[in-house]
Amino acid sequence: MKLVLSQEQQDLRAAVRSFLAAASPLAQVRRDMESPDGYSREVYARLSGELGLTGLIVPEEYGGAGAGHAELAVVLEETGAALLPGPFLATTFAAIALSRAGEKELLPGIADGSLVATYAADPGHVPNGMEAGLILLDSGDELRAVPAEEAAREPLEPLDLTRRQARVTAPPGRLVTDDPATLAAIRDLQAVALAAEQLGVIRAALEAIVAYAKVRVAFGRYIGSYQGVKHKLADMHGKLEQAESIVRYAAWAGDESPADLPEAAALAQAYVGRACFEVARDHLLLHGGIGFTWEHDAHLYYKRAKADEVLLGPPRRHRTRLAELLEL
Amino acid sequence: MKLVLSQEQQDLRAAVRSFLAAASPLAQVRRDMESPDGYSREVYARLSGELGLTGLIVPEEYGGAGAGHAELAVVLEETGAALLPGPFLATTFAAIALSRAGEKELLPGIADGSLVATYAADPGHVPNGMEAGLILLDSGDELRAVPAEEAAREPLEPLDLTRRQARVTAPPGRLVTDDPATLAAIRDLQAVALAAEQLGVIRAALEAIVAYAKVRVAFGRYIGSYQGVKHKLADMHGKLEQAESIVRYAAWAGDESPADLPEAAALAQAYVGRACFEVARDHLLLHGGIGFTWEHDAHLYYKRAKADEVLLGPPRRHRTRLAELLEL
Amino acid sequence: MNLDEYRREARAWLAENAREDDPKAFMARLHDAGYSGITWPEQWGGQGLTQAEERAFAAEARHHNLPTYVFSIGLGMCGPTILDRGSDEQRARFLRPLLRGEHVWCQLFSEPGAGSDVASLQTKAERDGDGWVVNGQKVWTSVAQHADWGLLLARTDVDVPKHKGLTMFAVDMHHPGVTVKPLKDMTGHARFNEIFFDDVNIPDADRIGEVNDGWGVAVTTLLHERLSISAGVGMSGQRDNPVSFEALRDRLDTADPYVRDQLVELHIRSRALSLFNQRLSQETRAGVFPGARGSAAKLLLAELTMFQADLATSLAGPDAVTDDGLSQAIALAPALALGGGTNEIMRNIVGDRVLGLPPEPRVDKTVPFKDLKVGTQS
Amino acid sequence: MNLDEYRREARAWLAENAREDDPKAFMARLHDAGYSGITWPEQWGGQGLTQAEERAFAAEARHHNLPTYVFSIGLGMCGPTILDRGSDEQRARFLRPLLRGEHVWCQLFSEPGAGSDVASLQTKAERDGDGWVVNGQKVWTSVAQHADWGLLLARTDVDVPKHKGLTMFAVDMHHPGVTVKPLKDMTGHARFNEIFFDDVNIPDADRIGEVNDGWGVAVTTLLHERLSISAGVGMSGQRDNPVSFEALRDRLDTADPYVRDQLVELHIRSRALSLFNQRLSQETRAGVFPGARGSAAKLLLAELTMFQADLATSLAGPDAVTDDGLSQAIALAPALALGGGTNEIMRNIVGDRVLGLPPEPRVDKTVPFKDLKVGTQS
Repeated sequence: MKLVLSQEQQDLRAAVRSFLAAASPLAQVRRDMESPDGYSREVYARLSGELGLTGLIVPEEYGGAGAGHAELAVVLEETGAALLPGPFLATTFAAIALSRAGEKELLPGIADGSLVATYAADPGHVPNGMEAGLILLDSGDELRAVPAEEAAREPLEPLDLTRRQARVTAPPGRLVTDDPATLAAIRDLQAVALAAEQLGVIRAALEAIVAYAKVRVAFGRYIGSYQGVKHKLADMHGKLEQAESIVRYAAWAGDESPADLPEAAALAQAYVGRACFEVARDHLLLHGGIGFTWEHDAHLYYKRAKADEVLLGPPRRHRTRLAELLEL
Repeated sequence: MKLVLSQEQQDLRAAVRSFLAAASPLAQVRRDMESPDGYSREVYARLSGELGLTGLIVPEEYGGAGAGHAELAVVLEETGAALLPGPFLATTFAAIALSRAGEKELLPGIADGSLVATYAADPGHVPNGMEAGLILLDSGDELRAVPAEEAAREPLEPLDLTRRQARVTAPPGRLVTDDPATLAAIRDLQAVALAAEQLGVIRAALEAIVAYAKVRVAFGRYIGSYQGVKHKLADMHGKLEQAESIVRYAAWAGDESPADLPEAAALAQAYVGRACFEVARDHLLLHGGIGFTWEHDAHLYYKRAKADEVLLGPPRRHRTRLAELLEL
Repeated sequence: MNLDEYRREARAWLAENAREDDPKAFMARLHDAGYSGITWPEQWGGQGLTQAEERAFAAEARHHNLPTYVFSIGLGMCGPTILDRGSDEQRARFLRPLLRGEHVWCQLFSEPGAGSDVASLQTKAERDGDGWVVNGQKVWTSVAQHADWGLLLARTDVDVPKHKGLTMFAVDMHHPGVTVKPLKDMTGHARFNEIFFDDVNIPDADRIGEVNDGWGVAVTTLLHERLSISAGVGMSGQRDNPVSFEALRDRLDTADPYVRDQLVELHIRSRALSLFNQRLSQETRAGVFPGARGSAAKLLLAELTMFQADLATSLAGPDAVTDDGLSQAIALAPALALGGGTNEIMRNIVGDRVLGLPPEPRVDKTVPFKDLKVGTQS
Repeated sequence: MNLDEYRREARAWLAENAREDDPKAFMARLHDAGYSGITWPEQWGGQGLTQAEERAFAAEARHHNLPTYVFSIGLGMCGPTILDRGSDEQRARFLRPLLRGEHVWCQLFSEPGAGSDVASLQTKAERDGDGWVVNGQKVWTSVAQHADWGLLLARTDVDVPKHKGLTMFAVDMHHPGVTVKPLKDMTGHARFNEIFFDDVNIPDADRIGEVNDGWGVAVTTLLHERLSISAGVGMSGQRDNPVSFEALRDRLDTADPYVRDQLVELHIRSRALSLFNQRLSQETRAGVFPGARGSAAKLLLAELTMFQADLATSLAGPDAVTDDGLSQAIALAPALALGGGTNEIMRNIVGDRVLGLPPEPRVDKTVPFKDLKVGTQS
């Protein structure tokens, strides 16, 4: 089991982090999320092109980098921390599915960034459904691919403006896979990918409130010196440590240990999804009144955390899954 | 609905409180709980005789005071706060049952203190089963009375030394009631009575740790001045306020509003039982190391709270009951 | 008339009259009917009854959506402050118009650099002949865009410790130096405003209480604020709340035992707090003033509100973040924990004033304001 | 040898040797086999390996009930302190006998009046010719009844602030002035002792570190304590734990969805902490010393222990308070939250040293000890 990052993974993290800090700082995130597209096509193009991130886990033979889920987790932690708007996670969900299913026609387009895709586990809530050129429809028993122009799509009014959603009605489309084991693995790997993004949200939210607690004064003292604040932050740190440990474990299982993956994936969503909302909530509350304003960034983390928590269905679904896997 | 005490109820409270402070302070409690009987027969006799408390809710025609469950709650709050050892609650459970069932032969003995009784909802865990002269056996469908000398009784090793338990095997005995409505009301009223005792434990535990936080010094300051302690105590106070409100409501329902009683009783156990353990736990933890010693009283509250929480079955039982009553 | 009768009458009146939707006209009729200023002295336009009647009326009013929101700050905070700390001349001038809906009031305490620590505020009022001239900025001011008057706390002396250099004023919100700018909050709506004061003149007759005694006056206001929040005296409706127990029971699959148990938890917490509030109300009627225990109720309400919206959205799943009602509920949920004193401040108050715990050592009570660290500093 | 091989060898050795039940004899064999002092330098009797090997061995050892409990304080705290801060003469004299089980050590820091605030202790060591004479009382001393040596922190100067007047000693527990009295704890057992010092002489050669630098030495010890708790380096067995997930799954009715969900919650929390500890261990192997992050792990373990015993007893119902295993579990559950630094102290450490938050203003760092308020005062 591998729970610490290799030097290569640390380098990847540094590269993505510095790219996003320059190309998509929070001020840019706010502009992009309120723009007509809801994201920056330029940033997305550079992410695919310069950094090759949409093809990160796509096999090399289809134009990708053939990297593992541990690397993908590193990247998603950064896009999560940056609250990157747009279809990067949605396309990643599709890349996971197509790579697992060995679908070779569509993968090159995803890898080179020319094809924005999404994955519809619930056609009523399709992440970036309006932005996608390809929709993968997971009906439970089978996965089908539908070109977006063949589907009827209706934008929804999302809580989290950094990740828009659409309601989709689509024709049957072309079969990608109906192998139950493949479908199960796809969903588990998506759960791990989402947990990695949530880990990034936890880290960024905690960093933001820790930084504020060091400069904000109340009653003549920095607020971070009060145990009422300090002890909450310490508890949030404990959640971050545990969340990171679980994400590393689940990503490792995704790459190296298929037998552990189902439990690891359910654990990742059950723990990290909840921890993410709790940390984002407490980070907002500890900001005091300023955290309630639209102009402050706290609500962006808070809303992303809540939207992520329910992205793969009601959170109890992951707990039920765990109960089954533990043979309870 | 009546949620505040009348002057008469306040007088009753003051009388019981001052009696227990003199007759059964904590130092006495510790001696009694480790004595062969496990309690003071003298205190019990005075409680029945001088104060008439074992007959408090027994109808006047059977030698009791004919008071209501609101008064009973006031008394049990005090015996709970004092961690009074012995069969007072067990006898009260029996008094509730016999009064509701209109059983007239046994009530005078309970009222005058000559008959110590108990109520066995679970023959494997009968509170004060060794000390009782009469055992009421609740089989679910019917309630039967068995003289203790006819039953086989085996003492158990209880966590809470202030309330011993026995395992009882008894012959069928004499039928007291098999009316489902009466049986249901008996169990609800017992749940309310127990919640009143738990309220007393909450109050006493909170008072003990608040007092300590005002005199104990760490790092040159009283520990109660640290937000890490103060904020926990404030949360514990909130639980006390809510627990008291629920107990008053449930006792009122017991006296005045039979239609509200089932929900009120389940609510009382679901909320107050949990709050009691949480407050007793935090009161112990906030004492620091001294709270872990046998010689300190903190563990007595902690153990009583845990034993009370499971006295009427696993706590989830009350939640399940609430779900049914709320037609969920 | 006992409380049950009072409540029945109120119910009947509301059934008859709650449809009026012009706020000012409705307030006038409410006052004529005797339901405006229920606890206020008759001399100043009130009814001279107790908080028990007020709470009884509020409980009935919650079944309706009364158009009284713009008056809630005036009725809940500004009015009671003037009642407690104003001069008779001010009471005569301000209270009856407030009760009759002729004046909308807002409260001007918070500043960007002074949140929980209200007394560290920087807006200053300087002597100017017989009156005062005010410069500075306030924030978190609800209903300011409608307000005729504001209750303003300003710094009048920087050479004394922060609590000792503040003074309270009534400020005419129509003065040309007052600028009201809507403040968009995290729900996407502008429930609050920022207010800018640029050489705003206030006659000395509009000073509430003594010069440099503004903190004492403000404490009165804040106490009323917490009580009015915790008691739900604000009469806005609870109907159609998408995260209520009833709404969730209807919306969710209660065949799922997990969902059922979570709804039981919501019921338990809601009942616990509601019974606590009812007990506070009965105690008040019995002559026991709740005091700082109201802060415990406010804290519990803030926590319940957060818990409830979080629970509802978690149980509802993906719908929760695209359904307008649920989305608004989760976006609005932090408001109560941030407004009217944060949860941490409430815990301090309960610890200090209810439990009598030793205070935190304070550096800011002795240092002259001009030498004190305030706001955000690196 | 890589870690997996190391672990396999350890597993095989334990399978063969773990049945020995005389503690001293077992330690000698453990040392001969190279599993005592795994991370300690070879010069002083150790193996010169890393914490990764130590944790790997500990993980294997948890499958057995090794009779090493009496040595755990010496191995986890006293030995590492002498290694870090003792003289070479002291290292030579004390470390090898400790590793071979010839000496049992205990730790003598806590006092009745000095719990979380260890540095406010009052036991004094006064100069007496070439050596020292000690008077005072210690508490919470485990294995003292078996101890040959104690690591003693005592006050040597009351005229300086509290942290600056302490000195560390090795004290001979067989000295006639040392009285060990068992301290019954809330479980009804005597896991700890009170120790009374009555004119106990200590030669200056047994002083560890400089005079009045005892606090610096103690910080080293306490850091080792937290790491050894959080890492579970203590090798006592986890078998037969009546509140383990497996035991509860067997005991309870898992057809009840509520029970099932609560066991899932226990699994989630246990896995989260266990993976965190494994990550700390892997980082250590990779050269990243966990430092104060060990306090986060210790805090989480204390909370998990309390949660787990509470959950188990609540789910088991009435049985829980008459069943010996469950009763002991709930009675013992607070121990980890109280020993080795309370949860509040852990949160301070994480806040200050991991997150770099500003410290609490302190009054006790400058006042001479004799003028400082300590212990319990009214």
